[in-house]
Amino acid sequence: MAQDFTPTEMMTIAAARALSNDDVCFVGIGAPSAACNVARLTHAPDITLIYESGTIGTKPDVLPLSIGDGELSDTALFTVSVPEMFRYWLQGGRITTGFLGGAQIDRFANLNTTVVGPYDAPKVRLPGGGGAPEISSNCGQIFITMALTNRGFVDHLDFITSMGHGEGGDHRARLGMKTRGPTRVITDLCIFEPDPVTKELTVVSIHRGVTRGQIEENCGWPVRFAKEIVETPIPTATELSVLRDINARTKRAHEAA
Amino acid sequence: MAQDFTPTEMMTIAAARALSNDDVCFVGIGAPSAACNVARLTHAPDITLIYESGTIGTKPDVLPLSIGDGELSDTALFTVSVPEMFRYWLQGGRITTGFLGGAQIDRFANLNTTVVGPYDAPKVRLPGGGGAPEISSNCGQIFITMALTNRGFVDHLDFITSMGHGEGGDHRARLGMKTRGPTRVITDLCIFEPDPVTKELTVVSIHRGVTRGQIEENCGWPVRFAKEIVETPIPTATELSVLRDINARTKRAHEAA
Amino acid sequence: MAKICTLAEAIGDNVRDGDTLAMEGFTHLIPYAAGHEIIRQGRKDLFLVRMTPDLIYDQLIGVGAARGMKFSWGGNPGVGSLHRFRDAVENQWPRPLEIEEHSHAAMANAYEAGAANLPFAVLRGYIGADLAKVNPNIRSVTCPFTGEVLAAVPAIRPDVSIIHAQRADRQGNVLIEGISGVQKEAVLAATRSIVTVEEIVDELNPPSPNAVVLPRWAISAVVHVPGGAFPSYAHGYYPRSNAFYIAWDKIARDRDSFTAWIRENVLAGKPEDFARHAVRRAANAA
Amino acid sequence: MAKICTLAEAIGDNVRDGDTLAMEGFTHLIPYAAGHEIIRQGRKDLFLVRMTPDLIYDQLIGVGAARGMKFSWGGNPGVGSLHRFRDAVENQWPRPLEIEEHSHAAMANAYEAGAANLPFAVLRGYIGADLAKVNPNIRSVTCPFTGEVLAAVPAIRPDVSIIHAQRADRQGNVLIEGISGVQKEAVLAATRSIVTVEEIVDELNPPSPNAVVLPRWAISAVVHVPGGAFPSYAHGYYPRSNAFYIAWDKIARDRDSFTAWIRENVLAGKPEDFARHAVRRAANAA
Repeated sequence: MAQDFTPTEMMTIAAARALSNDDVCFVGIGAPSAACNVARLTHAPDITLIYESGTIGTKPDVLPLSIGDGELSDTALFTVSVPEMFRYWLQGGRITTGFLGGAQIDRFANLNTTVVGPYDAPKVRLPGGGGAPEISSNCGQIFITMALTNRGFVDHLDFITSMGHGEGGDHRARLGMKTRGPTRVITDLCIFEPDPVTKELTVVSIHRGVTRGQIEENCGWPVRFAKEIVETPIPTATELSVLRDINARTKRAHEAA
Repeated sequence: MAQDFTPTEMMTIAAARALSNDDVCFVGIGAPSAACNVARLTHAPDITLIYESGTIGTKPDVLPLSIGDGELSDTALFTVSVPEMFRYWLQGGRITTGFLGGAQIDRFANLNTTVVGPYDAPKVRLPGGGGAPEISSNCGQIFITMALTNRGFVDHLDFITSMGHGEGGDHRARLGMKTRGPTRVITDLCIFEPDPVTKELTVVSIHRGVTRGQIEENCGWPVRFAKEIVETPIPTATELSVLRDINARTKRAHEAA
Repeated sequence: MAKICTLAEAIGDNVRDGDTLAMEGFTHLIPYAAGHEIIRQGRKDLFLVRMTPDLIYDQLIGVGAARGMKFSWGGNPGVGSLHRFRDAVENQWPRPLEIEEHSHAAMANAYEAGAANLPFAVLRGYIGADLAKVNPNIRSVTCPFTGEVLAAVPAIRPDVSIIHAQRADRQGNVLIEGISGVQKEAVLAATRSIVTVEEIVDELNPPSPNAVVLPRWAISAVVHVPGGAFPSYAHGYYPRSNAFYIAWDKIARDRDSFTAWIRENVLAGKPEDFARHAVRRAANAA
Repeated sequence: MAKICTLAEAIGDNVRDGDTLAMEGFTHLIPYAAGHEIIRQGRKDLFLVRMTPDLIYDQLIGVGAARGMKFSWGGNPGVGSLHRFRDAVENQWPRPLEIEEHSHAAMANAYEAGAANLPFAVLRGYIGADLAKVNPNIRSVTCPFTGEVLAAVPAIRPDVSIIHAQRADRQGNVLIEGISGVQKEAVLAATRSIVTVEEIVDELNPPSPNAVVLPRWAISAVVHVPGGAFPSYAHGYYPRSNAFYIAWDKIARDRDSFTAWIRENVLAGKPEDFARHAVRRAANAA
């Protein structure tokens, strides 16, 4: 059933679909949080969502503004200390999927959330890495979701906050990492996956109504397209209504408080 | 008020008196456990008793047989995991006093609870160190209580399970320890304290009715006596009744279960 | 042994100019009232430590109380930048701010090592990340069994740590519930510590033998400051004021509006002012 | 993902000859029923890991199921020796037992390091103690910041860990209450894990957000074995049988009486036999 939807809605729903019912997912704040909860409220009811505040198996009714809103602990199976979260659960290798956003990304899915400009004299001081450096190396695989813009998808990162595929190829393995790293980047225009060999991000799916030209215009590097590209299935009525409902509940809750 | 009492009762009560109301005490099982709880039930009601099972601020009504009886957790202020106990509380330097017993002790208050005979071909295999090696180095000071016998107070230890004053003098400081180590050894015949300089155990107090000859006969090394020796004050009626009551409750509880 | 006293006394006795100060609370239970009292008492040259600086350190940085900061994520959660922090780093206003930047995993491990009285923490971290290139306090150790090389960071040992909690009993034993963050570690790693609480009760009655408790002999001072975590929250008492976090963006974006806000709400304020947040918000939550 | 099954299936699927096996429970919640099932299934050449071997390992050693043991205190708590353990070490009966001996602090840290996926643990330990001279797995590391030398031990990474707990829900999430020892670490450090429980319930309902919980995806098998910790205990269900611990001294002192006891109580027994201990002792406790 076709319906009107925004590019951001398409992005969130496409991101949600990347998750499965058996995933144990470390949820970044913002776009990842919406996607993970839409997955939980649609096709993946048994997914385990974990936020770095220590809340494990959480089922928020409204999306948290921070990674430590009370809603997360209230609805969690249990809550652990932050050292335990990073030691036993993340570093312990218990997390199948990490879901990140970022300020800037390069063609090998490295992320920058630290600085624009030189580290010691930054043009823009961003918030920093938080959990990302170790989420990136310790989760089984990484999904990334962010809107496709020239500011965000850049040819060169001033700072690698968390390593994706580094310089590409087997760079992760050479550094001793046994995890897969970024396996999918979901934007508001298309979905990228790393090339199996070079690890360069490659467009594999384009959202309805989006042209290759739009993708090229909004990306800071020369975009590679896969040989076979599919059209991203449009949101179902259920997916849209679940997403809109949780967004509406969230808006009310955050403005009220 | 004079009353009949056994040497073991005198030992337990003398050991209890070593503790103060402000102590945070890591309690070894057996004789130390009785002494620590008599202290709590007499002159040190606010003492914090900690058992290595993770129970902090425990107030058992009967003495535990093991260091992890349910009674300990039921009456504790809180209970932590065993890694946390050894990391944050013991190694963290939060314990003022460790109270140990042992199978064998030497004149520098080193303890052996590991083997009699060679380690690889032991004549008697004892239980081992448990918490003692780190209790000994990480608590502010150590009290030891055990009956004075030739089997226990030996000229030479086959194995140093936990170091007291090592070879004496400033041996602890030379190994980098900042804690005081054993400051008192309470037996059923007398009380030893380390000489301020040499750290050799020295009799400072003798229980009523005990002769120097008896102490010498029951100790495996030539005993040093301090210049000024006092007579250990005999148990008060209150001390004796508290000790006998808790022993009676304990006996009933352990036989019933 | 915990002294139960006023907030002015607790800060006066325990926080000194030049101290390394950790105020913790991972989104939850952030000790805002204590932060305001530090500003009122005019403490200076503080070296701030906190995983997520949040508005509380934006305020301390903005008034010029800090010479440096060790942190792992310096933003306004879900909203955007900490403008006073950015202004200090980008423009040295009102003074330069030395920064030591880590990841969350490293900070959490460093607090844990501090609580455990170890000089350093070991983690499987920073692989391929540029922070290790710009922070000389990210080093390595080699496993003496496998030869594997792992990241190492120095333990955090604050001069003083300050946290907020739900309840204390009259002896000063403290109960924390819900998201407990690194608060226990921050207190145990520190030389001195202050805990502000929503309530002081006769019996602590933890809901479980395994509840998160800090005993009186691990704390320097306990202070009754209801609402003291506003605009953060206290699980079981009042929810987070997400609206205030959103509003802060505008207040802090401009130096003058920030300074005016501090004058009106902090310098002219007192600890008791926080109580109204607890009451009002509890009513909303019900 | 936890499979809820019978004890015979859980042991059959997860415990293999030659495995490094950790059965934990610090006095409390010792998984005796699982130990008996391992004996019945005739597992051999096990390398046992446990801080306090207790009667459960005295039994496995006495039947000859173990090639070695890593431990920190091998006694019958408050009673005396573990006679089967002593007979194996002193007289190699029924077979020699390789031992790797540590302190409690080192074992606890080694489990913690295993749970945290680190190859080794660092502690301020073993100073002046002879264990470091006889155990080549006690080494040292140097702090890369202060130059201080600290003790290091290898992480414990069992092939399989087995624990007992109070409750699981029907998905296999597990709640532990009271003295929780190193059980959580033992499970998280292991490749496979089995949890026997007193009850399986519809809703876990932990008493506190910070309760000790193991999620279903960190466990291989969950088995309903009421009374399965006897003669140890389950907080909230039945107390420790101190009388049995005292009685064990006589049973285990003699090879024949031990063997007869195993024949009657283990080989001819079944997991359901443990239920009567739960019922009888709960009645006593009330």
